[in-house]
Parts: sequence; structure tokens; C-alpha cells
Amino acid sequence: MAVGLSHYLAVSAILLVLGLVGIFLNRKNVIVILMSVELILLAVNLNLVAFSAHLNDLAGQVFAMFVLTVAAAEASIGLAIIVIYFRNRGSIEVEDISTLRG
Amino acid sequence: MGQRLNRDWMTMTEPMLAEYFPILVFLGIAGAIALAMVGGSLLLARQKPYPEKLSAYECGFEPFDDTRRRFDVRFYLVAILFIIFDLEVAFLFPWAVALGQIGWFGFLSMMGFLTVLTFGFVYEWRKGALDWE
Amino acid sequence: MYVGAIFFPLLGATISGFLGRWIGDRAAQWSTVVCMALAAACGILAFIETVMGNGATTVRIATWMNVGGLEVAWALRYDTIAAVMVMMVTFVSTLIHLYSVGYMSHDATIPRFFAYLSLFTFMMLMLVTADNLAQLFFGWEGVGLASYLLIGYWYEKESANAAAMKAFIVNRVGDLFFMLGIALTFHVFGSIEFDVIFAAVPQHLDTAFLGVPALELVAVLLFLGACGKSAQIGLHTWLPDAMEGPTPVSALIHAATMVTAGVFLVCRMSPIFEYAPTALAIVTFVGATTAFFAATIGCVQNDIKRVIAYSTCSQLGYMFFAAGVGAYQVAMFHLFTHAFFKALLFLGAGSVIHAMSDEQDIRRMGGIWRKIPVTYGVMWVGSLALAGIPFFAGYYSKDAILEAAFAAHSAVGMYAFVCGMAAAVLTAFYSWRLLILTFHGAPRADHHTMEHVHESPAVMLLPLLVLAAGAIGAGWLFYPSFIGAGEHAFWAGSIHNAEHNHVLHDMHEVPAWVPIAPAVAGAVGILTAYVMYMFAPAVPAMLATRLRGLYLFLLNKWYFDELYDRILVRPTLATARVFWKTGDARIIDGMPNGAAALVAEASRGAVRLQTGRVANYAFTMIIGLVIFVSLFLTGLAR
Amino acid sequence: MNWTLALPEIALACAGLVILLVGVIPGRNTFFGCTMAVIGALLLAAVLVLGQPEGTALGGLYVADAFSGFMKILALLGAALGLVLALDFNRRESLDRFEFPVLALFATTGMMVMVSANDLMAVYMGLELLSLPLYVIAAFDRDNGRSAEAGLKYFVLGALASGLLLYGVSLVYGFAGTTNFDRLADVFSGNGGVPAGVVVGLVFVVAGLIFKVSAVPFHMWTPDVYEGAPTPVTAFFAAAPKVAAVALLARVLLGPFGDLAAQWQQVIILASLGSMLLGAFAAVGQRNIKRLMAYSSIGHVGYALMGLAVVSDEGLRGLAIYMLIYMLMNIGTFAILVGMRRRGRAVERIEDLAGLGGTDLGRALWMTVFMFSMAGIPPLAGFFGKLYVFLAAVQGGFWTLAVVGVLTSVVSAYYYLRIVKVMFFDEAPAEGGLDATTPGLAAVTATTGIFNLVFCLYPAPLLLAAGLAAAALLG
Repeated sequence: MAVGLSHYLAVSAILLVLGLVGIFLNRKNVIVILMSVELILLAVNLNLVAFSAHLNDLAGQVFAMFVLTVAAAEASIGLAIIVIYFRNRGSIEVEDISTLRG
Repeated sequence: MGQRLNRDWMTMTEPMLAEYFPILVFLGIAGAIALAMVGGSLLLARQKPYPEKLSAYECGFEPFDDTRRRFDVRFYLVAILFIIFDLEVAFLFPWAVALGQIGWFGFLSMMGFLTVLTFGFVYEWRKGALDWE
Repeated sequence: MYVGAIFFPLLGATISGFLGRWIGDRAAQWSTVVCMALAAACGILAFIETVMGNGATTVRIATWMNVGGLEVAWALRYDTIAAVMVMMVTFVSTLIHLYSVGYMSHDATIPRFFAYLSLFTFMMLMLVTADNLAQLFFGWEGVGLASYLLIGYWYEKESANAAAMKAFIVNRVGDLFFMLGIALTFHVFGSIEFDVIFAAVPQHLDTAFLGVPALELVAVLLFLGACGKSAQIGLHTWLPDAMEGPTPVSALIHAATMVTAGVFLVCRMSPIFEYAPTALAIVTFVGATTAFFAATIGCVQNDIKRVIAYSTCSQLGYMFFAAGVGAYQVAMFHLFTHAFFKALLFLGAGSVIHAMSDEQDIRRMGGIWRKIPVTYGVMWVGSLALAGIPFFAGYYSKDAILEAAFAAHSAVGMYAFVCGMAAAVLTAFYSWRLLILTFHGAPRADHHTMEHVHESPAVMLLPLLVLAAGAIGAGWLFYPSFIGAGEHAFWAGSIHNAEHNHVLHDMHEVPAWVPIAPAVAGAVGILTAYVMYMFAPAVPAMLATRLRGLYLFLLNKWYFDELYDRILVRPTLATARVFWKTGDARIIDGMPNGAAALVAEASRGAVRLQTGRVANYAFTMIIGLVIFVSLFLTGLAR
Repeated sequence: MNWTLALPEIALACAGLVILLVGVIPGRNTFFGCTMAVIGALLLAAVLVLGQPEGTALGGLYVADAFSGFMKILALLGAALGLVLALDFNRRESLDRFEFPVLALFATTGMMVMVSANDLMAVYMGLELLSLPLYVIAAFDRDNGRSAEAGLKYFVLGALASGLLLYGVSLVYGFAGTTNFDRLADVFSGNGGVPAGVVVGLVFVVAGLIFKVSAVPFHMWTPDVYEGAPTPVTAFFAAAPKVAAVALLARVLLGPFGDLAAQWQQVIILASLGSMLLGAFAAVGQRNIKRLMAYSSIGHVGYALMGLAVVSDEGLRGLAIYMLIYMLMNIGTFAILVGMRRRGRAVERIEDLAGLGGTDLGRALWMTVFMFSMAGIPPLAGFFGKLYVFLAAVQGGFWTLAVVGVLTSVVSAYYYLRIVKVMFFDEAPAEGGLDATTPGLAAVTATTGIFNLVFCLYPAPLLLAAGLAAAALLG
């Protein structure tokens, strides 16, 4: 019994699914959605690193670096937008974010 | 794809436990140290509790308040700025390690990267995002 | 010269449309008139050049589009059929521009009107001189657009607005088939250049598409498109309503030129239709039915313009079944003569309306023939021509059509002949009913109006007289070359008759009574009209009460609109209700048909998905992702 | 290391940084100056693109060819025009902060990177460089709940989409062993079967890209964001990013995955059909004109994708020319929508256009031109856009696509005509007609409108350019 590529893929797939489910099953708080997104990116990074180790190819790890950076930028922008929204509406309940519809 | 996986199975021959043994040891030591500290303080220190001491301590807040009250938005701001700037470290480490091989081109490109960050920093500073009040 | 005939109207439209505000009404309208006159001169020269001179030519202007393996050029294709149309269109349009100067003199936005009118003329010319289906379609849609603008010209009137919408949408239905026809043509022939298509027809005689012969399918689709423009039965409902537009518009677009575009299309595509017998049978049947059906309705209408509109419908029917039995030349001939006398009738009607201070109901006219003799005279000429009384223009063409239908020696041809004869009687009848009710008898208008009855200004009378001359002379003048002995040399191959098609020859060998019959029919109709409305005015009312059912049936235009209401609107609404529980089926404003309701309901359903909840959106995305993955894997499995 | 090839992007980025500093240093408001500077930078970049040689650079991450040139010019043009629309509106709505043009500039840089990406890494970087500023300017009206909600929705769904894209990228990288387009193409051109992992990865990538072009079923964000965001922002969204995203989709699918066409073709067909139908039907009942434009843009994307689904030279050419025409139609329409104010307040219901024909005939006529063009009525430009893709579909034998396209275009003619009817035949509301427009808006309207009118007369050069672009991509 050894830890092979497939194990990493399985873990990252599980993380991905957790992230997806977290996005549309969560009814409470937008921050949770933010976390789910981070979870997805985490899955991606795990994939990339695992593959790059398996292929002996650095590109994957470089890519992972970029993903880290962009993820941070994304998270910060997301937080900022959430703060703005909270200022306007006084709540960040996911259910409340539905005044634009039709 | 299938073949690749098979090759993995071939290559990874060491038994799993051997791989993970150090981690086990590490966990054990960590637990032991934690226990030793808490237990030690319980055994050795003189216990003289009074309300001030027992009350929760939070940096920047009066401790006498319900904990679910809103955070000051300025914390978010600082947090956001921190996220942005701590990331350059993630780039600086490998760069510093590899500086010998990558030569002037690598050096200059990192300088370019830092310049961009500096532009952003100047913007924040001018916008007054950095002064607390 | 060739180019000038096409582009002078555009020039006029541009001047009047964009500079009209600055150069003033008078300058604007006269500039368009002058441009049209120049165009007409060019058109006639071009006609002479083409027919007597060096024959067919094609003027390439520029490469228009080059896509999907077909290269399409802006090119003017001047063969006889195009030259005839160009001459007719420019000529009539010039006269109508001139007439409008008088007729629209009290209007607020004169430059706009003339700009539209010239624009329409340009589009019509584009249509007739196209040398490929794309350019033809360009003109086709262009005239549709122009007529939409002109019908809705008085957009303060809600009725005008609705009529414009109706015309536009019914035409879109036709265009849908037309587009499919073009697409199929391109699919079959790999090109939409007329030369290429016509050359390639023999190879594709037995090409099949979806099991049916491709040529048949193409022909039927194109004909359905033509039905929309030419207001054939089923898609005719927009034409009477289109009378909401100013009368010159009715004369130019809805009598002389645009509505005949369908007939022109069929004749232009004759090389394809020749080898599509089934399609030809359909054309004949629809045409004949329309001819009869529209004529019956014409007999009981009371709005002077609507009567003429229905007569237009019926005459278009004649043209179609002429083409249907293979006598395209005859169809073109009738198209040609009809343009003169029908424009004449409309302009005459306009002059009457003008005199009666905008009264259109013939029941409130009468007793005015002494006051407006010229109009009266030209209306007589027009009606005589329309009724096919010997030696007027209509006589030659209508006679020829009926002979051709008879000579076709086919069941559907015989059906067409019978319908045509019946329609001939009715035509004469309602024409004279119109004449008598309008001009004779005791004045039924109020005293005030009667005092103001006056002859129209010279600028309106001149076109009337010219057209009258045309309505008298156009027949015997052009008979020999159009369908007589010189026909073959005249058309010079621009119309294709297959070997098996002898109708042009046979129509001269019909029994002796056939040529006389139409004239007799006309006479009968006229006499009936005189009896009923001049000498025994009680009869019509008596009939109307006695045959109440029939009368109402005709008065309500065979209940066509009601039929549509039953067949389309009600069921759609019902199903819509079943599908979407939410009751109110609000029809989109100004869209007078049930499809709109269905669309509205569908949209409500589609919009219901848009809940505004982020979670649901994300969920939709995931579902889409899953679907895609499965699709891909199936694609992989293949 | 021939980085000079990427000069347009580099110039844009540097200009962005400089303008950011120059804008922030002085104390007073520098909105107008910065916008002008940004527009200048965009035009400069366009010039650089025109003078750009072909080839790949930055270690194969970046490619410049006729296709990227064509699409970049479109994107730059759209961005510049969109900023012109923002000039007056933002001042009146007190949104005149100089960050707006700078963000737009960075977004445009992202588009350029996307268009000439030759590596999945470059694709991702470009995409994010485009998305992040867009999230911000969607929520640019900070004190308006609707704007904030638009930004939040766009952010959440966009982040999800880019997450999916990334996951796909990681799979493709893992199973194909590279992220470079050329090498990917080599991997798949081998006659050996494709590993399922690559196919799944490709689906995720396509999903992420389809979200950006807002085609069914990843369109849900579009109407809400278009409605909530400030009008000039909506205009910007509708024009330039769509062009870039469509271009990127085309390059990714036809470049590295060209040999897998059999697999992705039906997905694109599905998306195209769905978009056309939804765009036609959902728009009919709308009251808010920005929302209507959102659905209409979904429909247009459907038509454009038709050109991609037909994997052929003509189809791609149709796509290119369609995006050009779509972009100009949209900018023109929005130039009028941005100018919709009554008594100084911005209004965006369709009824607010009532009686425009009476109060401001010129604007009403231009709007009519745009509506007819969108409805695809000859001889306006919109008709040819549709014509080319339809012809391509017919030639490729995709009858379903062509027929559905024609049908939906007839349906959508309803609601475009309805707007025309409202303008001309409805009574102007009691509180009076719309305020007069501004010179800038009028200029944009006139230019785009004239393009729509005269395109039919001599489209040959544009067709030629589009043809070259298509040829460059299909090789």
C-alpha cells in the first residue's frame, strides 16, 4: 500500500466537490462561499503539485504559485465587495442577495 | 493514463508505515510537550484567580461585551492589505534561493515585480488606507 | 445610364431625408421629383437599349460579400424582364412623386414622406435588377421596410401603427420561407448567382432533399415567400389594412410595384419553376383561389380604397395563375398593364377623397361627377381597363391569361379558368358599383362637404392623365412584343420555357368563344351593376337582407381574421394557460396575433428560472457542467 | 527572449501604473484627465497592435497573429468607446473617481493577454487580470445596494467559474503533460485515443470560458449584473470583454484542442442553441431596458457561437465579423441608454423611452437604426452578421442551428420593434421627455450608427480582415 498519484487526485477531487457543494448548499453566510472557492483553488493546487511531481515538470509548481497569488487577490477583492454589500444592506445572508431577479 | 498509474504502483515499493513513522513520532512529541506545559503550570504555579484575570482578553476590544459584535471594518482593511503583501514572500523565497542560477535577468524581473508592488503601496498610502484613524 | 436609373432615387432620398430640414419642404420634394424624372429617363433609355440594342448586360458595381465559398457582387442585371420592371417602376414612381406634391401639400413633414418614397423606389429597383438571390433579398427586405415606414407614416393614428406592425409581421412570416428557400438553393446549387443556378438546373433535376425533389422544395419555399409580399390568400390580411397609409403610397407600393414583386420573383426564377410541376400547380391553385376570393369580398366593401385593394389582391391572383400554367410572359404583361390602370384607379380615388375632404366611405358620396369631371373620366378609363373591356389595356392581358389557363389543358388550369371567369364578372361588377355609388345618384354627403367638392390641382391631374393614356394604350402597344409574335425575340431568354411547355403557342389555338368570354363577362358585370345601383337601387338592400348569410360572409372578408383568431389566437392562449398557471396572457402591444402571447408566456417561463439567488445560479452551472461532461464522454465514445 | 513582441500589453500595463500614480498624487479630482489619458493609452496600444509582427514570444506563452490582431483592435476600440460613455455619466452620478478608467485599463490589458495567450497559464492570468477589475467596477457605485449586489453576484459566480476552469487546466496539464498550446496540439494530433482525464478537463475549461461569454447554461449572472451595475459599466461589460472571451474560446478550442472537435462540437452547438432560444424568449417580457439588453446579448453570443460550432473557415470568419458588428451595435445602443435621464435623474425602464420620437427625433431614429440592426433587418449591419454565420451553418450542413437561428431572430424582432413602437407611438409621460443628450454620447451614437448604415455598401475590406484572422487561426 503506497501513496500514488491517484490518491492525490482522489483527495483533490473530494476537495473540489466539497467546495462546489459548499457553494450552493450553504444558505447562511457569503463568507462561507468565499471559503468554498478557496477550497476549490486548494484542490487545484494539490492537483498541480501532484502532477508536476509525477511528471518531473516544474511548470505545475510555477502554475501553483500563480494560483496562490491570484487566489489571494481574489479573496481580498471578494472581502472588499462583501464589506460594501454589508454596508448597504446590513446583512450578508445568502438568501437576502436576491433583489435583482426576473 | 492507466499505464502511468501502474508504473506508480511499481515505483512506490516502500511500505506505508515507514513513510509515515516520523510524522507519528512528531505528533507524539508535540502532545507530550503540550501536556507537560499545562500540567506543569497546574502543579507548580500558585493559583490566585480574580475576575480581571479570568476575563477573556481580545486585542483592540473592550473585553466586557458580547463576542458576536461586529468587527471594525478597519480590521478587514488591514487583513486585506496583509494578504496582498505577504504573498510577495512566496515569490521572494524561491527567487532568493535560485538567485545564483538565474542571474541578472531573474534579478531584474523580481525588481520589476517589486516595483509594481511599490506602485500599489504608494496608492494605498496616498489613499490613507494605512493610517488607522 | 444603367446605374443612373437605380441610384438617382437613392440620391433623391438622401437629399430629402438628410438635408430636408435645411433646404426646406419645397426644395426637398422637387429634388426628389427631379431625381425620379432623371431615373425614369434612364430607365426608358435602358429599356430601349436592352430590347432593341445590344441585349442583356450586367453592370458589376463592387464585390459585396465574400463568405462561405460564395462570392456575391453588387451587380445590376439588365435583361428584358428587369428592364421592363425598371422602366415601369421608375415611370409610375415619377408620376406618383409628382402627384404627391399636390396630395401631400398640407402635410407637416413633407421631406420625410418624399425621402421614404424615393427610398422605396431605390429598394424596388435593387430588387428587380438583382443578379443574385442575396441582392434580391436585400431589395426584398428593403421594400418591406419602406412600406412599413410609409404605412405607419401618420403614426399619430393608432390604426396606422397597428396596420404597419401587421404588414411587417405578416411579411416576416413570408420572408422566413424565402430565407429558407435561399438557404436551400445555396445548399443545392452551391451558389446564389442566377447565372450559375440557372445553368445548373439540368444537373439537379432529380436531386432530392429530405426525400422530396430539391427543385420542388425550393420553388415552393420561394413561392411562399412571394405569397407574403403579394398578399395571396392566407397571407393577404395585411394588404387591406395597409390602406391606412397615404393614398399615393397605396398607389405606388400596394398596387403598382411592391406587391407585384412576388410575381416578378416567380417569373425571374422561371428556369427552376419550369421543372417543378407540383409547385406550379400550387401556384396556379393559390392564384386562382385568391383571384376569386378577393373579387367576392370587393363586391361588398364600402371603403373606396379597400375595394381597390381587394381588386389588387384579385389581379395578383390572375398574375400568379398565369405564371402557374407556364405563361410567365403573360403574367409579366398583366403585371405591366395592371400597374398603369391600378395606379390610375388609386390616384383617382385619392383625388376623390381629396375632393370630398377626406371622406372614404362610398355610402357617403355620390352626385359629384359634374363637379370633378376629369377625375370622373379617368376613373372610367381605369375601370374599363380593369374590367377588361376590349381595346383597353386590361383586355389584352386578362384575355391572354384566361386563354392560357384554358390552353393549359390541365385540371388545375381549368379550375383557374373557371375562377378567372367568375372573378372577371365580379371585377366588372364591383368596379361599376364603385363608380356609380361614388359619382352618381343623389349626394349622400352633408351639405357642407358638397360645397367644398373641387377638382384637384393640375399637378395631381397631370399624372392621372398620363396614366389614363397608359391604361388605354399600354395594351395594344406592347401586346405584340410581350406575348404576340415577337415574344421570343423580345424576352431573349430572360424567361425560360421548357420544351414541354407549349402554352404560349396553344393559347392562340383555343376555341373561338374563349377570347370573347372575358369581354362578355365584363359586360354582364357592368350591366348587373347598372341594374342594381342605377335603375333599381332597392335591389342591393333587398339582396343583402334576403341573402343575409352570404352578405355578412363577404362583408367580413370570409371571416379570415376571425378564422385566424379561432385557429391561432384562442388555442395558443388556451395552451399557454395550461402550461403556465399564471392566467393573464398579455399580448405584446401592437402585435395582433397569438404567437406573441405564446412568446410572452414562454418568456415568463424562461424568466422564472432567474430567481436572483446566487446558490441557484451556481447550481445551474454545476448541472450544465454535468450535462457537458456526459455529452463529451458520449462524444468520446463515438 | 523576444519580449518586444508583447509591446502593446507591456505599454498598456506601464501606462496603467503611471496613470494610477499620477491620478492619486494630486489632491483634486483627476477623473477627466485620467480617462483621457487611458483612452489615449488604448489608442496607442491599438497603433502598436497594428504595427505588431507575427510570432510567439515569452517562451511560447504569447502569440501574435492576424486573429489576435483583429480581436485586439476590437477589444481596444470597445474599451475606448465604453470609457467615452462613462465620462459624463460618472460625473453626474458622482462616480467620477479616477480608479474607474485605470481599472478599465487593467481589464483591457487582461483581454489582450487572453486574446494572444498561447499557454493555459497565460490564459488563466489574462482571465483573472480581466475579471478582478470587472468585479470591482461592477460594484463601483459603492453606496448603491443594487450595484453592490451586482458586484457580489458577479464575484461569487465568476470565482466559481475560474475555479472550474483552473481545475480543468490542472487535469489537462496532468494528463497531457504540458500547458503549451502547440505541444498540446501535437499530443492530440497523435492518432492514439485521448485519455478521459483530458476530456473531462477540457469540459471544465470550456465551462469556465463559456461563463465569460455568458452563454447558456452559464449565463445566469448576466441579467442581474447588467441590471445592477452602473450603465456605463454595463456598456463596458457588453462590448469589450465579450469580444475577448469569444476570441479566447475560439483559440483554445481550435488551437490546442482542434483535433478533439468531434467531442466539443456538440457542446458548443448545445450552448449556441440554448443561448439563441433563451435570448429570444426571456427578453420579451422585460421592463428594464438594461436587463433586456442582457438577454439580447446572450442571444447574440448564441449566434456568434454558431460560427464556432461549424468548425470551418467560413464559420470562424462569420464569428469574427459578427463580434465586430455586435460590438458596434451594442456600444451605439448603450450610448443612447446612458443618455436616458429625466430631470437629471437616470432612468432605465422601457416606458421611459415613450414619445422620444416626438421630443428628440434624431436620437429616436438612431435608436431605431440600432434596434433594426439588432433584429437583423437588411440592409443594416446586423443582418450581415447573422447572414454570414447562417450561411456557414448551412454550408456545414447544420440545419438545426440555421433554422433555430432564423426562427429566434424572427422572435427577437418582436421586442426590438416593441422598443421602436414605444419610442414613436406611445405618449410621452406627464413629467416630460428625456433630457437632451451630451455631445460625447451623440458623437458615439452617430459614428456607430453610420457604421451600421453603410456597412452593407462596401463590407469587403472588413470581410478580408476577418478572413485573414480566421485563416490565421485555422492554419
